[in-house]
Amino acid sequence: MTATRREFLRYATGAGVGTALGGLAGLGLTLAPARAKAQALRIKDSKTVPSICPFCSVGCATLIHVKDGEIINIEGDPRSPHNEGTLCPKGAAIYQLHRNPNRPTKVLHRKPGARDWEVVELGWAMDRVAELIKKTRDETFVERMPDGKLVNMTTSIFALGGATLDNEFNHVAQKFCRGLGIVAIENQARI
Amino acid sequence: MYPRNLEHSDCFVIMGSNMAECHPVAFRWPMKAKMNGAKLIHVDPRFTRTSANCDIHAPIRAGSDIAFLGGLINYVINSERWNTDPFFREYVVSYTNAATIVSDDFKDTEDLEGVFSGLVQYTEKPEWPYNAFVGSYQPASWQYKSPSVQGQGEQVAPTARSGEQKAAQGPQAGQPAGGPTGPQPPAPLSWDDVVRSLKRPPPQRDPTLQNPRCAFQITKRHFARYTPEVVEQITGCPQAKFLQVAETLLQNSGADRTSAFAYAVAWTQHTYGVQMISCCALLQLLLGNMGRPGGGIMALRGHAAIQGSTDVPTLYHSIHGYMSHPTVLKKHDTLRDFITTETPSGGYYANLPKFMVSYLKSFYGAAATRENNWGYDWHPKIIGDHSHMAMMAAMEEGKVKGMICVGQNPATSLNGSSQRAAMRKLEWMVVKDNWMTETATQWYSAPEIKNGDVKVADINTEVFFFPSTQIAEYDGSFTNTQRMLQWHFKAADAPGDCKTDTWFYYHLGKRLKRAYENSSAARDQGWKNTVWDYDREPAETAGEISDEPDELKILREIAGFQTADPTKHLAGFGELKDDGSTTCASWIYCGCYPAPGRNLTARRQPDPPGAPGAHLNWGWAWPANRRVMYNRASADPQGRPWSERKRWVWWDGSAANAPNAQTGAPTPAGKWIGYDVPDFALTKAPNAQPRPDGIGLDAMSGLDAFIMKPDGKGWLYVPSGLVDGPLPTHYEPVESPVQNLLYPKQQTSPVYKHWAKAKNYNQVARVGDPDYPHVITTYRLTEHYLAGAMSRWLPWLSELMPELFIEMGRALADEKGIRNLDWVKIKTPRSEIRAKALVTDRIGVMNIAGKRVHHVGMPWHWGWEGLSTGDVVNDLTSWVGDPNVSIHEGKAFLCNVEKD
Amino acid sequence: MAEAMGFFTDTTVCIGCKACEVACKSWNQLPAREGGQPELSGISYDNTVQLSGTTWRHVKFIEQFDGPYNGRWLMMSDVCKHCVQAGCIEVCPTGAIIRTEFDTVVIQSDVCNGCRACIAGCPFGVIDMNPVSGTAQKCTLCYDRMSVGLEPACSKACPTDSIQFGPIDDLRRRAQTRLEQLQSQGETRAQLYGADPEGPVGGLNSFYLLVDEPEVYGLPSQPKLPSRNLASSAAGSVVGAAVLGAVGLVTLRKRRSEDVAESERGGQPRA
Amino acid sequence: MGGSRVPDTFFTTPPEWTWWIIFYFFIGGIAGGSFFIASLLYLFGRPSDRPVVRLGYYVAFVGVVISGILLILDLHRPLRFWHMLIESNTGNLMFKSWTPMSIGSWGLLLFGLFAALAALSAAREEERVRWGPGFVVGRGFRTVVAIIGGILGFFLAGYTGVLLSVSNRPVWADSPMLGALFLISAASTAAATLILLGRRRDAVDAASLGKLAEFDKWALILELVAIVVFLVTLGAAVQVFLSVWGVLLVLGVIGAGILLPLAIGMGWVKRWSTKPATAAVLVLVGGFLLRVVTLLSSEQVHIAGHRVISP
Repeated sequence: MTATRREFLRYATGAGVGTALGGLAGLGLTLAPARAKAQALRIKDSKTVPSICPFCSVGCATLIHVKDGEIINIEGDPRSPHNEGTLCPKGAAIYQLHRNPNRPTKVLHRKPGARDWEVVELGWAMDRVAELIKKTRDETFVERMPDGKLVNMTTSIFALGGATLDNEFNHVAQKFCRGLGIVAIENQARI
Repeated sequence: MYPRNLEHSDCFVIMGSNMAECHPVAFRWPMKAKMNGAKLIHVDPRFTRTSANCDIHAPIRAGSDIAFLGGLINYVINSERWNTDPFFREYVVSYTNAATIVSDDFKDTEDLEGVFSGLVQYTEKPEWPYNAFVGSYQPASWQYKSPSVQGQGEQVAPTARSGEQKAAQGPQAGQPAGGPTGPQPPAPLSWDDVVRSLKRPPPQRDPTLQNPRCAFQITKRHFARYTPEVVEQITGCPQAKFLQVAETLLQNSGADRTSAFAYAVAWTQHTYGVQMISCCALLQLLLGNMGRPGGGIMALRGHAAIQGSTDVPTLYHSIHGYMSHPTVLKKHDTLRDFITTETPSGGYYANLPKFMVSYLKSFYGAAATRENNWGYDWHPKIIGDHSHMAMMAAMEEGKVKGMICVGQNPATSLNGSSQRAAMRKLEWMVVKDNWMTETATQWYSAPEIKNGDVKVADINTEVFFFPSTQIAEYDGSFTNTQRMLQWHFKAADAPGDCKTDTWFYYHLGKRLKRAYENSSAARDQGWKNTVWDYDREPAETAGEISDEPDELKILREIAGFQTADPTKHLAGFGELKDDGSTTCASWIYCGCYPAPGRNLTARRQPDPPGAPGAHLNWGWAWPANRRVMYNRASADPQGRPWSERKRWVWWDGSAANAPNAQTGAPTPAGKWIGYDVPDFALTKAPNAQPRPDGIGLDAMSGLDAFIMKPDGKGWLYVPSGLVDGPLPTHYEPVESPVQNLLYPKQQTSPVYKHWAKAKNYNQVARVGDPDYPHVITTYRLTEHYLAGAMSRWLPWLSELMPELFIEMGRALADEKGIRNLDWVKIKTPRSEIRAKALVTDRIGVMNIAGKRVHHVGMPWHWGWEGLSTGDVVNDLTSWVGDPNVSIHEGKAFLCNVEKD
Repeated sequence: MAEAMGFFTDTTVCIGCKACEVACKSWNQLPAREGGQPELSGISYDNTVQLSGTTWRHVKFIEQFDGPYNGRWLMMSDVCKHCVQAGCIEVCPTGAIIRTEFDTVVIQSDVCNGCRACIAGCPFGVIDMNPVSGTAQKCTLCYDRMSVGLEPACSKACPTDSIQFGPIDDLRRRAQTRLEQLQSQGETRAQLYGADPEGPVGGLNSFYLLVDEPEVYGLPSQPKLPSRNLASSAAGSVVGAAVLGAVGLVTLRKRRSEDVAESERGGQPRA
Repeated sequence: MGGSRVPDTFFTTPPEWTWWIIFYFFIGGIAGGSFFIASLLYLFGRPSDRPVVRLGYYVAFVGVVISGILLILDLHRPLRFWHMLIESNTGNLMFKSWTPMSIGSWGLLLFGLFAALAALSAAREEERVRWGPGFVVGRGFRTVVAIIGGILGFFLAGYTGVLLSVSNRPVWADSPMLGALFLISAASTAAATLILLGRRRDAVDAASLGKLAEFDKWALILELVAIVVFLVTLGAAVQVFLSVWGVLLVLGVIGAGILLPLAIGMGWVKRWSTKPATAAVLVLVGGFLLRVVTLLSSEQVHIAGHRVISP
């Protein structure tokens, strides 16, 4: 079938050329060579790591190809009963979540009233945030309501976020907050 | 219901969702069904990519969904098919509360011109004046005819409760206020007797459904006014279309056919959002579609882990596994109070003491003892609505000092300019994100800063930005829209200072543990006793330096283990105990990690092609790896599949059973089997009767398919649990171009929430306001994600939808002299923004009771950061919301549009 | 020779999600247009606008409405047609464009010198320059993936299987079945485009199921090979040359009178 | 044609053959045309035409060099220009007999060779250069060069139009007349070039210029006919000229570039009749505009989304 089509092509082309240029036809005729230069497969010799799409809630399974510690490709996991290897445009763009020059990688700090960010050390920033949480908690903590009900909480710190993050994050985050008495915990499920 | 199950549907109605655009891969399955002859229906104010692929698109005015659904209910109940095909009667009588008799005190909206019995005024309490109800119901009269269903009534989001309300209702009324002042008695060894003491006689039923006070008759009367004519008048949907939808749905429901609904935030983001979903549930119960393959209601959630973040709640109102957060608004003073208030005696939720004690053990570890009531008093209590908008309203008044924002972007959220103004009043703010979000940069680049209204130097907030890891740079689990936990593995190291968000809280916790190490203050004891050990074992970090917490240790704490030996994990919530011998944060996740080395969330074993099944070896879905909830209803009352075509779970009367593990007594033959994990007591025969002294599942009959409900029935009529009425009723959105045609005296829900009502920044347009004549709805596009942080920085996605736009009909564009791509100003009482016009016939003018109403729509993905930037559409929205769940009304409000 | 492989694009199940576009860019590491910051096109939801050297998949959006909410919205993922008789191969002067063992058409980027004859030669407007490589580029039907038995990135990603990949004969059978299904459902305008091996350009190895005339989708109704004009245009040139030669002979030859004068002066005789 | 409102050629992408190519088509046409005029003059003309013959060879040589440069500059990978002649990955000769661009590449190369030989011969004849083998001034050699080079000149002048036709672009692929039209236009512009340049050379006989002018006149008439036939054969694609390009075609190409010089040549325009140079300049402008109009009118048409955007 294939061969027939190709012969047809050669014939048709040859005929056209023949009319115009007679005997020149046939010289260097290279229409049907199966000689595509083998392109090196990008994911050859890479490690495949199972992952999940971080966008919507469908939970499409992905496969991540890693070579020399670098992510080189991400595509759908064909085994998944959710997506059977398919993805939407966001899922198909997960690669650019990781390999992207716009990605911030430094810790930034802005002093009250300052005009600009300063790049700061991660450890310092963590210490400072912990200090601020303790200060605010200690200043605003309520053990009992005016009517005597025990509440052990503060409403002066607002912890936001979680719907885009792991269950493990959510557990640690809510436990951190509730452990300290921070009750205003919210995420995107509300809005 | 889950997306893949839709391939078994015969009819699929998408309403309140734009599934093809927002969940494209899930839409694979209804499209498979369509290839096999299923009918797809989209009911939506816009003709979207979903509509383009459906057989029927029925346009309705944004926010009029209950009128449409109510019309369907009325059509179904009065249809010949529903009244002649025995399937419907059998399903409804056996599995729903249609036959249950309702209190004589109950008065319907039909009796009271648009409101239910029990409506009272609401006044804020000074300790926390952000609950924002415009009115409030005392729901005592909504109960089943005495003796009432008790307990589940308290499964109301605490958002919905106020002290007054509580005081005026129910058996706890009149109890003295105030918490434990002296030493409390220790917790009992077993809570069974406490639960048994809550038992009430079963409610009265009339299986003939003739009693005028039975739930069915009340429902029928309630919806009698929702005729096709009224539906057309209210929704703008031509009657012919409506009837086509109704008939298609009806013809594709029955013993041999099932229909499904899907919804998303276009049903939740209303001042009566919960009622929309409730209305759909009512309809699907009537049609016998619940608990069956290809039937039910598909809740399409929006974020990778939003189900997980609700199950493992970073939400103020609940603790793990949907237990209510201890609150001052209910009788929760002691653990015993909490348990007696929250626990129903019937249904699986009667096991709540086991869930709660195991949760407290996970929290406080060895410090939680029977003597100290498992540390309950250390656990904080909420004092009101601490939801997003409530907190922002408080923040705007300077009541909040600090904020930690991880992976969320409130600067572009509801009534965005007000949220930004609120955040500028913080003393400190931490943003941890993968991308520079508008929230991180609002203090120097928000529109009000750029235009000079606010000076950077005047903002005294100390701001931090911490970069985060991306999905492939750490291990962990997401819970998807199917309630399925799926593990993802780390593939590469993160660059620079990018750390996981779990790392952030874990290490903050470590610092604060050190900070409070020497405190002897009573208020710090809870924190001091909080178990905080997720360090990796040295062996795991050999060869690499990692201070990242051990995700599997966290998962183990969530999923549970034997307190005495943490290497003995729990195989399922059946193993949970209320004596402290089991430690388990989340009862619903119990069983996902049944042994060390057996993380079931990481399973990737699909069923072989063509085999009927639910892919039970792929990931792990709560509860107990079940894929279709309440699937007992997929069999008829005798336990046989309703039809061969709709076989899912059934009773095998001959299956031999192992003897009782404790007593050694033989168990009678017979077992529920099928393609899924049966959602029922495995060996309970279809004809089993409740045990008279039984609690929990023992209190249920072989017909009580809805095992989480205290009466085992699917609820047509909702006697408790909702604060805005036991039946869905059509109200207008807070901002509406027309009067409520159904109940002219009751324009909106009588009990919705309106925060900062007196503030200039949160004013709403009047009914039919000539300054704001057009209905606007907001939505997502396939090409972007949420507020855009995860998509607008990605060139491959930005190029696909490079700029913000407003979609408007040709008639409006002609009226205003607007051409395609012209710049347009969009104005609401809150704000004004600009966007380019996309003039189309996919949205347009509707005829609402003789009035021409223009619809416009805007995607809300934009902000000022990223490659693709645009105005913040949420600046237009307001802080009004649903009284049950405090979700805002972002899907239907009013605006004006002018050429710029 | 391996089996002929290709795409069957069933436009009736396309949801316009553009996953194919992104999956293609991701696998082939193609840049976004204008750094990801082009302007809104205003053409429905189509901001890709056309296939190009860096966009090898393009989802078209066609709004066919007759008043508000009254109409339909067609979507179609467009790609190189991998013509059985390929115009681009015909006109390529460097041999950069070849036919592979899968009967697909591939531009070898290391051979192409950017002359753009193939752009003009393609009857479908598929090929264009990739400004990064300076060569003409288009869909390779993921030749690299196919070589190791992997499905092309776009069809693999397609959530609704609008894009199907497989042996051409198999795809044709599937397409025929689907066509009959649609026609029996009353979609009278449903038609296959490029599925007929006896049709224009010998059939397309990437063919389509449409529900309206090809022009509605921006497709030529009768795609043709560029060489169809070779004979006629060359003949025109030859005739032109002959006429000009004649005119030249008439006007430029030496005149009789001049001949005499010339011999008198002893000039050279004419050659 | 399928009976569609929009011609099939409109659903294609413009190759962006613009200014480099326009100038190449213009200059290459002049080069080819000059050579075959020179050849005809050499073979059939008088000895007094020899300065024009030499001039023609020089123009052809300079033109072909510029043409080669323009063509290479037009490539997006100029250093790979040789891929047109040698298959880069096999080392075989690259020649496709049915592909005008491939033939053209070889044709241009060969024409370049003959133009160089002819120019060298002419330069030796004028004793401008003294190097090179002696046979280049031989009669037989000159005759062979004139015949083969002349044929190649015809080829170069005409293949460009064929090259455009062998495509799927609007206008170009819609008519078979472009080859002939470009060839004729090459002749007219070449004659005009030789008239203009010849006027400045003392050695050039006025009679030679007169012959050139006569030739040019007939060429312009032929060109006019060719344009009319071209427009007629375009069919529906003629709508492309309902634009600025149509105005330019009528006023610039036909009016200023053909009718006006014809009128001057016929002596109908009194004021300019004494200025044949004016006519020649107009012919050149017209020939240039013909290429501008032909290329850019087609380049304007493209598809956006699913719609055809034409001027």
